Amino acid sequence: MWEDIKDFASTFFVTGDPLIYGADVSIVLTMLAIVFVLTKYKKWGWLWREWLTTVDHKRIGIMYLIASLLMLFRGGVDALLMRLQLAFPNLEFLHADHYNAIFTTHGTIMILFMAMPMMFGLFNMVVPLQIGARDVAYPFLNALSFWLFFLGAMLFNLSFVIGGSPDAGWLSYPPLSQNDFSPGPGQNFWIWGIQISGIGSLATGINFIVTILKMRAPGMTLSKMPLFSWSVLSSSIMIIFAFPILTITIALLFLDRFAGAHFFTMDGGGNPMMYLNLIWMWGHPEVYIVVVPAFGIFSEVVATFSRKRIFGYKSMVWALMAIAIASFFTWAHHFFTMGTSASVIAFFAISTMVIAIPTGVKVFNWLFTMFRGRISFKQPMLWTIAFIPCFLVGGATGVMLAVAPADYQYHNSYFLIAHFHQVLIGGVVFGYLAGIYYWWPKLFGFKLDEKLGRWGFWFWNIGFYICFMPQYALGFMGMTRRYYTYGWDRGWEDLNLVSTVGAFMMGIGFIFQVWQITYSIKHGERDTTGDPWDARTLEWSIPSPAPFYNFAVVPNVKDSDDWWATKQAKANGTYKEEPVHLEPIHMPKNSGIPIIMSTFWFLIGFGFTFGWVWMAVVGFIGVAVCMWVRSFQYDTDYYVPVDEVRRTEASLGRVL
Amino acid sequence: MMANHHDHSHGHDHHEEHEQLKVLGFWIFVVTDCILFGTLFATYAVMMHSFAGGPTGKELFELPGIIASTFILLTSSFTSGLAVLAMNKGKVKELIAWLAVTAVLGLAFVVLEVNEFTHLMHEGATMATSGFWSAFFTLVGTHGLHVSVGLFWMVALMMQLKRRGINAVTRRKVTNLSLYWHFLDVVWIFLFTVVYLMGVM
Amino acid sequence: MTQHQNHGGHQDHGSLKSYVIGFVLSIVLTIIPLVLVMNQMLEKTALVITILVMAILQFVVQLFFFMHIREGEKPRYNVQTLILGLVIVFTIIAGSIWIMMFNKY
Amino acid sequence: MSGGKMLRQIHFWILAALTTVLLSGCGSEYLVLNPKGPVAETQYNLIIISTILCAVIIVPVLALTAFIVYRYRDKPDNKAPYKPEWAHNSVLEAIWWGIPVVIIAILGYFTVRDTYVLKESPNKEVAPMTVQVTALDWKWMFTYPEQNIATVNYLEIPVGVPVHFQISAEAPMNSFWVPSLGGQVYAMAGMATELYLQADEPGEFAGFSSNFSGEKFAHMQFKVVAKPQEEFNKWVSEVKGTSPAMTKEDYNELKKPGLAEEKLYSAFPEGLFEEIVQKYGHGHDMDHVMQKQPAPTGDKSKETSQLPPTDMSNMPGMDHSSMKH
Ligand code: HEA
Ligand code: HEA
Ligand code: CUA
Ligand SMILES: [Cu+2]
Repeated sequence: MWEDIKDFASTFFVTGDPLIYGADVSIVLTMLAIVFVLTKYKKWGWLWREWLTTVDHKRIGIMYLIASLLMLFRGGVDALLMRLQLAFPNLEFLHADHYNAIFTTHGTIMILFMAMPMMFGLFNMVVPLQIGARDVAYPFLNALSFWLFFLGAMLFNLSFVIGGSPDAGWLSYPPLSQNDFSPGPGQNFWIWGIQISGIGSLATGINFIVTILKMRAPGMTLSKMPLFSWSVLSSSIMIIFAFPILTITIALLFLDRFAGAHFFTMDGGGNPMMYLNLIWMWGHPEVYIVVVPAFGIFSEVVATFSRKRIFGYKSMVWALMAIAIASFFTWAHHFFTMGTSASVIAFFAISTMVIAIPTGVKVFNWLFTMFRGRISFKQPMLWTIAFIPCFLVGGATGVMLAVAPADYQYHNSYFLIAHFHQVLIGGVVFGYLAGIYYWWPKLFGFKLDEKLGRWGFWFWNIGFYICFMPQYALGFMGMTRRYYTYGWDRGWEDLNLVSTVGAFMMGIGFIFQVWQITYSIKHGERDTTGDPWDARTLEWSIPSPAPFYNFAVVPNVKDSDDWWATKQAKANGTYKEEPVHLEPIHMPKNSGIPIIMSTFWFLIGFGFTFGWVWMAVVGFIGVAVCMWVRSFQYDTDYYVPVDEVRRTEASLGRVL
Repeated sequence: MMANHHDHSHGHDHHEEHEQLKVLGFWIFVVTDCILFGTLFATYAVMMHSFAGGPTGKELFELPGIIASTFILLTSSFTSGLAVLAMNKGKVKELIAWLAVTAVLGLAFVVLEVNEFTHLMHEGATMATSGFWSAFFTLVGTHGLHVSVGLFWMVALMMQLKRRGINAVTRRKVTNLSLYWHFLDVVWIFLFTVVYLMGVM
Repeated sequence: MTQHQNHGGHQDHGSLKSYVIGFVLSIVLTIIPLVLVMNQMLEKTALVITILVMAILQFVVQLFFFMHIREGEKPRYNVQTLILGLVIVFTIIAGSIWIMMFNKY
Repeated sequence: MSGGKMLRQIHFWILAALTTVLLSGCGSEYLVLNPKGPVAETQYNLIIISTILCAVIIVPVLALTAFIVYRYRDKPDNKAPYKPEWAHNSVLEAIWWGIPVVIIAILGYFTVRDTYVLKESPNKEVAPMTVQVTALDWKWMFTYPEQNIATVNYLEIPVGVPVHFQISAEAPMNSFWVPSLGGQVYAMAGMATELYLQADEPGEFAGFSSNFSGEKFAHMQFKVVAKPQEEFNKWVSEVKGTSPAMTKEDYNELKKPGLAEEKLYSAFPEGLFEEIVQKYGHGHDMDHVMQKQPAPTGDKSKETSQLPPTDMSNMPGMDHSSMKH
């Protein structure tokens, strides 16, 4: 009996590595600390009522933000570990299997559990406020999306201490990811972590499409809608078409592993290339899904900090939509080297390059928004300006990759690694950081400290170029990605060391940002006006932080930069004060079902990961019961009485 | 810039609008389901000839049962339409009755499918037989699973209709359900054509 | 106000007549390919094309007679989503087949 | 910190980085930038062309960015015009929809041209020699059907002769890459991909697997040696004279996961490569690869050309007749 337990434990828990024991201990300690604090201050009820069951888009946005920052840390630590291992030739810091697990989790976490939730966080924090709505179209579904993401991410991260991490690359190509070559639960964690959070992402896509199409304030026609909201629409369109493909692809991979199917196996008529084909049909749109909202953020920030209307609004909208559609016709550029026909390769090479055209238009429009403007270098603007050169060069190397015959030389080399970090960090991370700095005061009511922020900014930026520019050169030297080590004979050592130094500079930048946040909570400049940047769109017309119902009175929009126009009119004295008429506000009720149902999904994932079918069955029954119960709930919303609205507004310093 | 009043008269309640919103959302969900099936069809098309020495579809498919399921599902699509008609006329009893007919037909379809699958497994064609059979079972099974979920939903809805009658919420739910049901019918038509008819050619 | 403006009265969704027509059409469109295939009445390529066309026609029938694609609010976001979705479905299927053929040119 | 200062810093770093890449491009460790054969040469030219075409637009835009950010910074005494409502200009917008179109068109032309070119032998004058490449868990096996010799992790080829590689695997997917001679192609179980390479001068080149295939992937490298034809012939007869023959058992031993030293074999089991390909056949039409054998040049070459075309289509899952190529 005891032996059995020991046996079980030694395969169940990941053992044998001091790093992991360290992680185990710190996880247990953190959990205990959280439980202790919550119990001591009697905060369990508060946590449940105010956060875990909330359907308020602003709170959900904040939860996404916190989770994604934690994931940025985890993914970043992975990155630093990899860079440490590669700093010198023949280093024995990480063994091959450990290194392989780390780049796999790094890539997966950064894209699916860092970039995606940070993006959803920004969607949630901004879109309803920007279009003058009181919430998203489906607040309950929104909460469900968040919890599905969160529990999916937790399931994935659990692999670090239980069962073992996946180690077949962030897109887990078969046959390597099949049972024959990747036995054990690691790969299943990958499948189920992504599957569960993927369902949430799909729901978020639907939610925001309907929100944007149907919940805009009166007068805000689509042609007056701010560009960030447009970019969210574009991104959501890609989500709803791309994510079902992902769902199926990894479901099929799971069937191969679990039910002995032969979709992507080497034998039995399976076809591993079909997996490559399918996963990139999702994977390529995916990278645009995450970058397009960053484009939206830049559009808002550039206009605000140049104190000028965005240039070429129509072109910007067309470009966003063109990117969304075109992104579905380029997927094969990720396997030019698969040996398929020349016409396929030629077609996808051209379709890939075509994306440079609308992207370029956006860059030019940003530049000409600054042109004849007045640029002030606040934090959001700093990141935006830094983005431009970084993304230009990264985009240009993307176009070079699209030259298919040349790609035979770049493919899977560090040239590729450099390309995508340049667009992912220079585009996505810089963009989201710009967005977070920009909208932070709206969410929390205070600004983030400028001085610490600048330190963070410069470390990130300089670190970035030091880290990734040498990698282009390494690619030309033949250095292949996913090498856990290399010898002295190739001449790769100098540039690798430089690259590692740069990576650690980015790490220092991140530390400055964490410091900045903790510092600013106490000492940050408070935002009493609700409009700290003298900005242009609706979200700045209400107090910071926004009351739970967002708008006491739904605004009537007349201009594409409506708040700016209002301020202008007030300054010119042409503003016509309209009598305020308050009405009871219709709001959704909180619900515990999203978190409970997602927990059952977690059970399904965990059960299948270890092949414990009974647990998965319990999970499925739980999910079904949750849906049943929800279907029978009719009392799902309520009205906020006028009195309460008036009181709340008064407490925020607004007289109505 | 503040609107003093919603510039429309409050002739109808807010519920109605919220429910309208959910119809659009559900429609979009159905389109994403189209993509899901499209991916399965693509997989099936690529694996169509990967028999790996195992049995082929032509050898094992038994069309009579399939034809029966096809007409059953077609009819159920029609009866779910009749349910919506009854709803528009405000007749709860009739609505529930037509839903019940639809559910029975749907159940018959599922039973036939389970039957077919057991038959195939008997003949030695399982998920693990070859790429072709993996693709077959997944594609057809996913459709069957959708039908089963629809049945589950239909039962819940009939209970709600009984309890609450026709109102904005139940109206929206019936609309969505029938949309879903028609959609499954369409998917089946393509399954029938691509998998079975082309399979026995 | 955008969220309200497209909301004039309730259309009645279809009539008995349209449902019956749709039902009859879909039965006919199922029987034709069935007969064609059972009796091998056409050469293979022609047969495949014919039955696929029948399936598409039947889809159209369901859209118009059962799902009432013509009715509903404007702008027709639902129709736009559907069309885009179908384009992508087509891309997935045709693209996969094309890529996975591995011809030389 | 002022915007100007910040921008100067950004540009300093970009320029520094680019110069590192470009200047050191002459160094011999930059394999891709020192092509040693016509295929790598074609790709090198494309790299240069695409870099120039991108630079043509990217460098001016970078300069423009610097200029605009500096000129329109928010300083009390800044005399630059300020036009907060200026937000549209059809001519300008047409220009920046248009210029990229032109550049992409030019780039697209070269891309498509060379995509088709590289599907063919780079040298029409000389009959290509065939080498079959099999990726195993974590080693490369080369079989020479025309010479009937085999090697592991060591590839020797004659200078000036195009080599037609047929590439497969009995392992997870790898990628066959000799940067000095030209770009890569995947090595996958159940199918044979093809690649033409040629060395223009004698030398020793590094070969890599560039697609991740598991634990010892980082060590899955091989050596390529190019020699004048006579020396190559001499090497072949030497191998034939001195090395052992590979048996079926040897192969089974070889394919077990693990690393291997360089090895030479004076012979290999007949039809080994074809067998490996067919073992996992998964429904592609391999005829175009397998049948297009070069004209027989050596006495042993019959072995591969003997493979009747029906063999592939008889394979389970290989029948594509109904899919209308
Ligand atoms: C946010 C993420 C992001 C973005 C925006 C992009 C943008 C682009 N990417 Fe990238 N890409 C990735 C993330 C991203 N990529 C990732 C993660 C991978 C690897 C995944 C893996 O294998 O693990 C990858 C891989 C990848 C490949 C595969 C290479 C290989 O595996 O061998 C290719 C090939 O074509 C490519 C091309 C492009 C192109 C052409 C663009 C274009 O959209 C860029 C367009 C932008 C510009 C060009 C700059 C601005 C334009 C102008 C100023 C106009 C004028 C310019 C010209 C005419 C040149 N990318
Ligand atoms: C949005 C996506 C994203 C982001 C932001 C990053 C960020 C970084 N990435 Fe990553 N990367 C990917 C997506 C991303 N990456 C993907 C998809 C892959 C492919 C995976 C695969 O091949 O499967 C990849 C692969 C990849 C590789 C190639 C590995 C290989 O092929 O062998 C490398 C190597 O240098 C690398 C480095 C980095 C670095 C240095 C950062 C830096 O920006 C990170 C900055 C650091 C921090 C933010 C953390 C700060 C932490 C601390 C300060 C704590 C310090 C504590 C300790 C050290 C204990 N990444
Ligand atoms: Cu790859 Cu067949
Ligand atoms: Cu891509």
